[in-house]
Amino acid sequence: MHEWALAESIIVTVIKESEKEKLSKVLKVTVKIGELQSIELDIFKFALENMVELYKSPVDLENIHLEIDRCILKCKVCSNSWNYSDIPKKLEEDEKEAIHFVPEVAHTYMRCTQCGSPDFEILQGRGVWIDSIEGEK
Amino acid sequence: MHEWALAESIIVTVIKESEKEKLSKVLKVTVKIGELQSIELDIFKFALENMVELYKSPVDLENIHLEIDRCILKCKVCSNSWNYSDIPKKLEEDEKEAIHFVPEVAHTYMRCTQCGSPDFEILQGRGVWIDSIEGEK
Amino acid sequence: MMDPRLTIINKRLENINRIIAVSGGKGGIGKSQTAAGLALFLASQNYRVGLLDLDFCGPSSHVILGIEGAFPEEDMGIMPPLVNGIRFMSITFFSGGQPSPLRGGEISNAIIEILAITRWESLDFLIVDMPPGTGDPTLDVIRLMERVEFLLITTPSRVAWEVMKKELSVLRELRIPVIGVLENMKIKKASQTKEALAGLKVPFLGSIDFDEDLEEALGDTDKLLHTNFIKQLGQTLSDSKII
Amino acid sequence: MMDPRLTIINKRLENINRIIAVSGGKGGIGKSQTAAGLALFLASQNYRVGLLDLDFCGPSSHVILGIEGAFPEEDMGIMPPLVNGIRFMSITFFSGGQPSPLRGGEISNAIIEILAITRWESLDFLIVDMPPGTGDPTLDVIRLMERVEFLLITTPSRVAWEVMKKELSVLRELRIPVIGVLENMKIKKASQTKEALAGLKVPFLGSIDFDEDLEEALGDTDKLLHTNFIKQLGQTLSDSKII
Ligand SMILES: Nc1ncnc2c1ncn2[C@@H]1O[C@H](COP(=O)(O)OP(=O)(O)O)[C@@H](O)[C@H]1O
Ligand SMILES: Nc1ncnc2c1ncn2[C@@H]1O[C@H](COP(=O)(O)OP(=O)(O)O)[C@@H](O)[C@H]1O
Ligand SMILES: [Mg+2]
Ligand SMILES: [Mg+2]
Ligand SMILES: [Mg+2]
Ligand SMILES: [Mg+2]
Ligand code: NI
Ligand code: NI
Ligand SMILES: [Zn+2]
Ligand SMILES: [Zn+2]
Repeated sequence: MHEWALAESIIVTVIKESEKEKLSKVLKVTVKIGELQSIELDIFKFALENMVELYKSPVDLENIHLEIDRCILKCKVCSNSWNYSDIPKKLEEDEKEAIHFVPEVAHTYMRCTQCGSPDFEILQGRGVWIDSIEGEK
Repeated sequence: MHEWALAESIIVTVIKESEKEKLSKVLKVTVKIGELQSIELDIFKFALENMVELYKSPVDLENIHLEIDRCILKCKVCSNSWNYSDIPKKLEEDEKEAIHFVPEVAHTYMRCTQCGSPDFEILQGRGVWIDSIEGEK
Repeated sequence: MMDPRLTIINKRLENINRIIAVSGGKGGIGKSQTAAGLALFLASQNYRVGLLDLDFCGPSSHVILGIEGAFPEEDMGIMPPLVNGIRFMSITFFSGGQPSPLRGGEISNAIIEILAITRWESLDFLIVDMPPGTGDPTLDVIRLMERVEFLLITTPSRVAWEVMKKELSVLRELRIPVIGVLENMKIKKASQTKEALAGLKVPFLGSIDFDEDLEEALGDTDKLLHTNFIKQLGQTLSDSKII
Repeated sequence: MMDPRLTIINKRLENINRIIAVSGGKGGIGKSQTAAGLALFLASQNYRVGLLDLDFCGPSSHVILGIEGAFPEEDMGIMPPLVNGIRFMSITFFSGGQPSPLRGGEISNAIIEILAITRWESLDFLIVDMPPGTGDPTLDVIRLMERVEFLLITTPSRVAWEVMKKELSVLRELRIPVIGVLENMKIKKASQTKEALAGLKVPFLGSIDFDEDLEEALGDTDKLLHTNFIKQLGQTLSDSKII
C-alpha cells in the first residue's frame, strides 16, 4: 500500500511542473511503471484518484496514462542482458516484497543469469516515472 | 605523453574485437575524443601510428577517424547544463593537466556555473572511446 | 523523463524540527555509534526521534541498538517501526541482513526511494547515520534534504582529521550548516585535535573518551544508556547548547 | 560505444606476481594502515612492491607514509614514483589533496582510467588499499583485476565482523580468492573474533594489537618500520606463509 506515497508524488509533481511551465490546462500525463517494482495497479489507480481529489489536481485519472515498462537487466561483468520476467528461479514472496519497496535490493536477491554476479545494471523498468506531461499554455 | 597508453588501448581493443567478430578486414574505426581530457592530437596520432606497426594492427591510421566530442556538463542540484569550453574562469595549467590524466578530478577544480556545486555529471566529452568498428566478415 | 520522488521528499520531512546528519568523511570513527547514541539519548529525554541509517554498504545502527524482528508498516507509504522509543529506518529491513553490493547510482536511487516513501510524521529530531566518504549518499543528502545540518566526527588521528577537513570544505563551499566537530575515541590525555581545527572556524564541541566497556553494551539499549560514551555524548551536546 | 581501457588493464598488470586487495567492508579498521605497512614491510625485505590507493573519498596511504612532493612521470603512460622503495599511485596526485566529491560512477571511471594508464612494470606485489564498503571500487577490482586476492581486515568488534562477513559472502559467491582474515586493533586479551569466524571456513591469520605509539610514527617510514604494528604484521604474515 505504499502505492499511495508514489501516487502522491506523481500528482504533486504534475502540479509543480504545470505551475513551472505556466500551463493553463494539463491534457495528458504519461507514467511509466517499472515491472521490477511489482506495483499493484488497482491500488495505484485508486490512490491516484484519491490524490487527484485531495490536491485538486489539474489532470484527472482518465488523462493519466499508465504504461508498464519491461524490466531489463545487464551484467557489468559479462555483458549478458536479460528480462526480469524470464528469470529461471522465481523469487520468494518476501524477496519480491522487499524489491517492491526498494527495487535496488534486487542485487541482494538476484544474480546474472549467465555468470552469477550481483554486479548488474537495471537498464529499464525499475520503478515509477513521469514520462511526459502535455498541456496548453 | 600518456596518449601512448590510450592509443595502445585503442589498437589492442580493435584487434580483440575484430577477432571476436571474426572480421577478415577492418574498414573503419571511429574514435571519439572527449574535449575534457585535452588530448594532444599530434602525439595521439603519432602514438596510434606506432601502435599500428607494433601490434600489426588490422586497421591503419588513415582508417581510424578521430572525432572531437564536445564536453557537456550537467548539475545534479540545479539541472543547469553547460559546455566545458564556455566556462567563465579558465583552469590553471596544472589543473588542466590533472584532468588530462583523470578527467573525474574535474569535480575538484570545476563548479556548476549556476549554483556552484561540485555535484555535476559529465554528460559527454569525457575521454577516449571507440564509437564503432566497421569491417567485413 | 521526470523523477516524481524528488518533489515529495521535503514534504515527507516537513514536520521534523531538526535533521542532523552524523558524518565525518572517514570510516570507523564512531559515526554510527554517535548517531545511535544521540538518538537513544534524545529519546530518553522524551524527544520524538527518528534514526535513518544511510550506510547501505555497512549498516551498523541496528547492530548497535540490537534491533531485530521489527519491520516497517505499510500505510499510505511506510511507517518506521518504533523501537526503544526511536522511529527507525534502514536498508536492512529490505536486504534482510544479506549483502547488498550496490554501485553508487543504485545507492542514490535507493536513498531517494526510501526518502520518498517513508512517513516520519512529527519528530523533534531526525538523526541520519551517514556512510564514510563524500560520495552519492552525502551528495544526495546535501542535494535533497533541504534543512539538513551536519555534525562532524573525528578521532585524535591525523588520518581522520585530513579526511574530515575535506568534507568540511565541501560543506562550507555549499553553505550547508555545520553544527560542529566532535572528537571521539580519545585515548591519551593530550589531544591535538582542537589545535588542528583552530584555523577552520568550526565549533569544537568537545571530546568523548575511548570507552573500553562500550563493546559489551552493543545491542542492549539499557546498557548503552549507562555507558560513559552516552554520558559524555549527552553532556557534550548539552554543554554546547545543541539540545 | 566501446571502452578501450577495459581491454588493456590486465596487460598493464601482467608482470605483477601477486595482487593483494586489503579490504574488509568497514571503515577505520586499519585497511590503509595494513596496506601501507605491508608494502613497507615487503619493500624492507627487498621485494619489488607497488601500492595503489583506491580510496578516492578518504585517501590515507600518502598520509601514513608521509609521501609529499612526489609525482608520477609521463612516459608512454604514467609511471608511479618510487618513494621509500614503494611504487606509489593515488588519486591525490591529481586532486592535489583537495576534496574530490565523486559519485560512484565517476569513481569507477577514474579507477578504470588509472588502471589503464599506469605502468607498474615488474613487481612482486601490488598492494591495493581499498575504501570501505562493497561499492563501485570493490566491484570494479573484482571485475577488472583478473588475478586479485583479498586480504580481509576486521577488529574485535561485532560491528566490524558483521560488515566483513557480508563482504566475505560476496567474494565467496564470486569465487574470488581470499587469503584470510586479520584481526587488527586488539585491545583486550580475550577476543572472540576467531570464534566468530569459525563457521566461515576462512583462514584466521592472527591478531595485531592496538599500538598506542603508532600515531606518532605516521608520516615517517623509518619510525613506522620500528613500530609493534609492523613487527606483528610482518610476523603474522610470515607465520601464515603468505610471504
Ligand atoms: N568512544 C568509543 N569508545 C570505544 N569504542 C567506540 C567509541 N566510539 C565508537 N566505538 C566503536 O568503534 C567502532 C566503529 O564505530 P562506528 O560507529 O561503527 O564507526 P563508523 O560509523 O564511523 O564507521 C565500533 O565498534 C564502535 O562500537
Ligand atoms: N593496530 C593499530 N593500533 C593503533 N592504531 C591503529 C592500528 N591500526 C590502525 N590504526 C589507526 O586507526 C586509524 C584507522 O586506520 P586506517 O588504516 O586509516 O583505517 P581504514 O583504512 O580501514 O579506514 C588510523 O588512525 C590508524 O593509524
Ligand atoms: Mg550491483
Ligand atoms: Mg560530483
Ligand atoms: Mg557507520
Ligand atoms: Mg583507508
Ligand atoms: Ni506497496
Ligand atoms: Ni598525456
Ligand atoms: Zn554476468
Ligand atoms: Zn548547479
